[in-house]
Amino acid sequence: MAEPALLEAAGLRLSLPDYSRKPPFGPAPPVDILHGIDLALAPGDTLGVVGESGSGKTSLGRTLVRLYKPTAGRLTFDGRDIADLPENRLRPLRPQFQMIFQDPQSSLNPRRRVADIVAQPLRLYGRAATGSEARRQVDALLERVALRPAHGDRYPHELSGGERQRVGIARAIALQPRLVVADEIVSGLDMSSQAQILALLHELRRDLGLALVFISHDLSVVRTVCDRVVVMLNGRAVEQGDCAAIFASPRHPYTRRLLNAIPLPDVDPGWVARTAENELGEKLTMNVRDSVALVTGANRGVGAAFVRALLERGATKVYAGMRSTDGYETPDGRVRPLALDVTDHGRIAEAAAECGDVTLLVNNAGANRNRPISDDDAQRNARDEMDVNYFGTMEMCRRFGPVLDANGGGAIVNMLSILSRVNLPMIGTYCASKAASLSLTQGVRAQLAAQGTLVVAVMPGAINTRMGDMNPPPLEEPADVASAALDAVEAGEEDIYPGTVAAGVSQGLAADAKAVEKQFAAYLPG
Amino acid sequence: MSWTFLLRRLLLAIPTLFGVAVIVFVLLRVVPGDPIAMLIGPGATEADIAELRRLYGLDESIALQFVYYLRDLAGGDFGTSISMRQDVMELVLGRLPVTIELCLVAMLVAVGLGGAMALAGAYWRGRSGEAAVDGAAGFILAIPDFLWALLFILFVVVFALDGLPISGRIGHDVAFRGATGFLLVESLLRLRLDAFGSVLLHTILPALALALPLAAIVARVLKTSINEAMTQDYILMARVKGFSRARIVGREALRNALVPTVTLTGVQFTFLVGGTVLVEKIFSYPGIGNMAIDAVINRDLPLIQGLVLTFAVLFIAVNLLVDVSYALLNPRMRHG
Amino acid sequence: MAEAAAVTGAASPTGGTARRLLANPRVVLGGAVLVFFALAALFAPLIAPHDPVEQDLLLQYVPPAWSDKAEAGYLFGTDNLGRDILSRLIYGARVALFVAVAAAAAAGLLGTALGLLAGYLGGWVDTVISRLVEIWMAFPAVLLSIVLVAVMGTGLHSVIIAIAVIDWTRFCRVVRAETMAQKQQDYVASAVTVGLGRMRILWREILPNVLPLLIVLFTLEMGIAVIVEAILSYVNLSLASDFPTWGGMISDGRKYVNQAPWLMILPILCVIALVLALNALGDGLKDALDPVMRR
Amino acid sequence: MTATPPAVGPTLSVRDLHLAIAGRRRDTPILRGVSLDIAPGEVHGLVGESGAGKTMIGKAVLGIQPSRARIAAGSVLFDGRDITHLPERERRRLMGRGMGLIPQDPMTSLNPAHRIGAQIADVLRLHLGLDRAAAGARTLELLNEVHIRAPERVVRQYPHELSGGMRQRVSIAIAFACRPKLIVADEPTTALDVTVQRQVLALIKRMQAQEDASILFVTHDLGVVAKICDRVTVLHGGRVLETGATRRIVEAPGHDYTRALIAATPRHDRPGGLLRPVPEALTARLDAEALAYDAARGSHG
Repeated sequence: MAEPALLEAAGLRLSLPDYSRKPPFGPAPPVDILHGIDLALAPGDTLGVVGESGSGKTSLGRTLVRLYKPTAGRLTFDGRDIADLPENRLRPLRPQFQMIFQDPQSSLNPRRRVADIVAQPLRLYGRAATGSEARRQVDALLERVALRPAHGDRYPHELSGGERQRVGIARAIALQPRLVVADEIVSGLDMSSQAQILALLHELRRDLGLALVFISHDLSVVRTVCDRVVVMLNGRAVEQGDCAAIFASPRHPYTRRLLNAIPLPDVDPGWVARTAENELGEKLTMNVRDSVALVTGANRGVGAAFVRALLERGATKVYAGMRSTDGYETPDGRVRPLALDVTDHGRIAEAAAECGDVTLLVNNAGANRNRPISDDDAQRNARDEMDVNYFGTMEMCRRFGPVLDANGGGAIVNMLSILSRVNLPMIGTYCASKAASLSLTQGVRAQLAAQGTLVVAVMPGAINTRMGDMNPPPLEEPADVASAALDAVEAGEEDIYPGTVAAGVSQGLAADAKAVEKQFAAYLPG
Repeated sequence: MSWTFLLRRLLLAIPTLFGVAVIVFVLLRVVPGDPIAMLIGPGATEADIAELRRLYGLDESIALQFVYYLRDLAGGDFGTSISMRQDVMELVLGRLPVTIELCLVAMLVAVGLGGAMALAGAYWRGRSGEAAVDGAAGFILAIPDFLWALLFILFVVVFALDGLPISGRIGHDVAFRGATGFLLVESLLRLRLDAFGSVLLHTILPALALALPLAAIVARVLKTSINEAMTQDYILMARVKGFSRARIVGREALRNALVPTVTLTGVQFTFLVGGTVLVEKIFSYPGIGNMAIDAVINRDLPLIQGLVLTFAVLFIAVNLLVDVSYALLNPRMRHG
Repeated sequence: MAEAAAVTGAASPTGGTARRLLANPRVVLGGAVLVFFALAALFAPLIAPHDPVEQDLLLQYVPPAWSDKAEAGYLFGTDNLGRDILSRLIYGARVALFVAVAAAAAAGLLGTALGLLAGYLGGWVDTVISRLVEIWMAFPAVLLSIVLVAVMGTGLHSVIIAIAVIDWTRFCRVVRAETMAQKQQDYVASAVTVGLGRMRILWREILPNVLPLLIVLFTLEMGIAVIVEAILSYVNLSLASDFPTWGGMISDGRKYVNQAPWLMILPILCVIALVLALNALGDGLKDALDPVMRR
Repeated sequence: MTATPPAVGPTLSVRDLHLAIAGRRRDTPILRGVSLDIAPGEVHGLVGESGAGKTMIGKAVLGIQPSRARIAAGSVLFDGRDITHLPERERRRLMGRGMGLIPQDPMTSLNPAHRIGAQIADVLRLHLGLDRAAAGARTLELLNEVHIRAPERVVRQYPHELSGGMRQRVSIAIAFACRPKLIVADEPTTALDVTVQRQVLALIKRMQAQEDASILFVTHDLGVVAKICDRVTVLHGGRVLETGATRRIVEAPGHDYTRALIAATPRHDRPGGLLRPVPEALTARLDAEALAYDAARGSHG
């Protein structure tokens, strides 16, 4: 970004007390609302924040103007960290960032006349010395938002919805702020008033050079207003960037699903019918917070990353499965080390009995002998790989399916690889075992869906671990893969391809499968 | 309903009880400056006063007195009544069934009367019938229970209704001494219909006086709740489903209207119990309310203390019951 | 509010409200009865035909004017000591209204202050105040007031203190709930973003929105205070017994109900009329003031 | 899509319907001579902004208009039968098997005090005369049809335990339970998130096709109309501005207002800044026309 950012958030987190779970004595436990949001906004820029209900977009907006105090992370306005500023030191800065609220009915004090409401900030900051001076400025502001001075003598309940929202805008711009956060400001309005308010916003931005954070559930509205966009899901920013680019080619499956779901006013009789069969049913989703997870192969690599990600997202307990628990250092009191070799089917049955409270199963354990089919030991290598990757995963699903069902449904994450869909020369047996597990995953999914259990297939490219480091870059970070997999669990995505390589391959396969195969055939590791 | 919820309510009652005990202590021992001044009759000598002081532990420091007080309460020892020279606990327990029976009869009357008024008002919604019910409820509510009691007595005297007793709990000519204080229940169980009739006759007027204000509240809240429920979308859905009007009011609306009604009725029931203090006095009805007024007039400190605490326990118990029934009625509370 | 008026110019901010109040029959009727009693109380020495404590043992139990045994000059008759009942009722109105206003104001101030703080600040302040309210609600109000006055000694001030000490919870609970509801409204969030301080938000933004509710509560509490005062004087704890109070008159009437039923019925009617008027006024105010808040 | 002239008469026919809300001084007109026909198996969209009277038409068709609303003139014909002033008892018989409703807000339209299973089974027992067991079995079938997973669990749950999308599925199951000929869908997806909206639209369309029901689809969203409706009626101020096949209305609108509405609708596939608000002169003209209509009616009415 060429210009220095006006507003910048890094790793912004927010927790609010959850009164529904308040114990008889003591404070209510906190519930995580935002999980580390990063964003930046240049002066005069417009950032759209989109997401569905419960995505945390409104909480984000309120945190940006410091109505909420972030629990962690940095929030700088004009180069100054305001995340932890106490209210009295924040007050001198407040005129510079203002907010327009969703419901003007509630955001305008019903006991005050419009002119008082607009004049209040002016008087508070001494921008208007006398009553008549204030009134003059108020009239100018009202005119600015296309209201008449006569509107100033009315009470909010005497105005229409569109007029009330104009008053909200007039109050927000009264102090000539540099940043305005607009939270769903057109969601309650008719199409015609919505278009008027949006046109007004456009004008104001052009004339006053405002930076704008525009929060909305409506991607179409965001498209008409914003330069840049952040897509939120369960308190995370799953995708952000240039509005035109993201809307033209969304990368995150959730963004794609959001865009696909919007009915554009073009006649298309097949649109409804094209809704994917698996979309017809209520999407199975699961909140990682408060879940009890079991991760296999948890002592290193992606498995260890899963354990960390689960803890970070508020899992109450994580069983860390590994061949041998010797020398394993528990990273957190919530982690229970568990000796579990997925090739030992007797042990799996025992573990299913021991861990009766599991609601989220991550089948991460995998084996890769990294040998070509022509190898002398090919038979044995292939068996080893099948034992772990296929039979191990199958037995885990078989034994833990009933456990999840007994706990009212949950999720199973099967760590596969993009290689379950394409073959790489020289490691053919591995690819075959992964392809088999993908088939298995789809079979398990069909069966467990009826019990309310979501089954996710994670198909990343090569990962930066000891197992994958012989692969050429780009390598995916284990933490990113684990995070993407848990995102999928929370969003109810069934097949995901984390990372640029995997995403590209999966898109390529959909477009021209032969071309991808040829490309891979020409590709030799090492 | 979740057990943790019940447990939570029970646990919360403990600090409340403790708070009540503290306030009673402050009220009766600290505020008056010298509680003995309240106790002494005319013509007491210095020696008498000193003796009393020692007897009630008032020669100790306030802090120590408080500790003794709590210790005694925890052991169920409320002390000895000064005017009756009898154990306070025994006295109170002897009279408690009388008040409980009276309150329950009053409650039944109130719910029956109020419910009928509410249903009538809801049935005649928007017509003059509803206005009549509203007016009646407003009028009844403006007259407190003790004035109702006095009005009833006036009525009986002026119209010489000698059949309606206005004093006592059972006729002097009826030879019936219950083994328990629950005369109504006991006489019925032992098939002493003459005694049952006499007690019921004596109970009618005080119970009605206590019941009327509560009945008005039940009528108001239930009617408002039914009307409120009738404007909800699910009632519209019920109409679209083709349900009859009786079924819509009875099955769809009433069930939802009961939740707020039970909550409010429960809270108001505590006021009914509190009302026994005067109403029992006016009808010379031998319950703990009557006893309380006499205790105040006689400056019987231990008895006052015991009675206030008894009432407090009753109130807390009623509130607990209300919470439980609320949880049972509201599906939102029953699950999760 | 001076600066508000300066900005908005002329038009009285209460103009619409006043019109709505006058259009409400319950407000008008209740208000009229209240004014009637208030005038009687205020000008008692001018209106009362006799000295309310003057006894005339030759004129005991004179029945009211509509009876054929009535005496001229004693509209409502006389009591067991030959005192003029009308005069005693007029002076009784003084006590009733004075206690009603003073006690309701005291209870209202205490309860509102605590309710505002609990509702707005939340946290431990709320926990402590809510606990206190819950403990208070565990006491039987009537008995507690009787005990309180017995402990403090009879007299008007004891009566007023007793009512305030007992009934502040009514205000506190309602004001707390309303404050919490108002605090959720976005106009409070908006005041924060503008940079208003906490106490200023509570005082200037939230309180005006709670005020209509307070007025209603105050009216209803006056009715309750009238009743409690009657109860206390009924059990002879309010004022010296020869001073006229409605409750004391009811108490006397109860003793002689067989000889002279009117002794009891007249003060009872006064209590009922005043309480009905206050309740009607309160309910009417609730309806009349509500639309401004909600719509 | 292109409707061949129906061999049978329309399922629903609204003829010159006038409806007004009775006020203290005078009546406020809500519908000013609305006429529309819905053929068997047709999904008919009713679009307009708030105050256009679109919801009131749906309510008047179902006979659940508020008690202060008075049908001043005109008629509603269902299957050729005049049901405008049907007595209560006969209307109840018509409900369920004749007509159903998919409500706007699934949060408030299911009774919070009853289990999901009972709310569906009650309708089946009332209108189809099924016994308890048969109604229970059919309830499970219906829940399956609306793609609710684990219906055995859902029938025992209360509305507050379900998500918004699930509740709307239950409402759809109730609406289609007795295989009615006509469904009034009153903004059925407005309260839902956009991804859930698509699922619910697909479900409504699928159920409609399966049962060959007609739908009166009330909405403010032109996008939804374009995707699901066969024909559309555009409403403003309680008057029909135009009616026609969806493609004709969306691609070649005949009325200025329709054109303005389309221009004011934001779309995510086009760059920003291109919205044109509905011109105030146009809305003013439409309001004046409505008033003139009232005056003309009043003078000879």
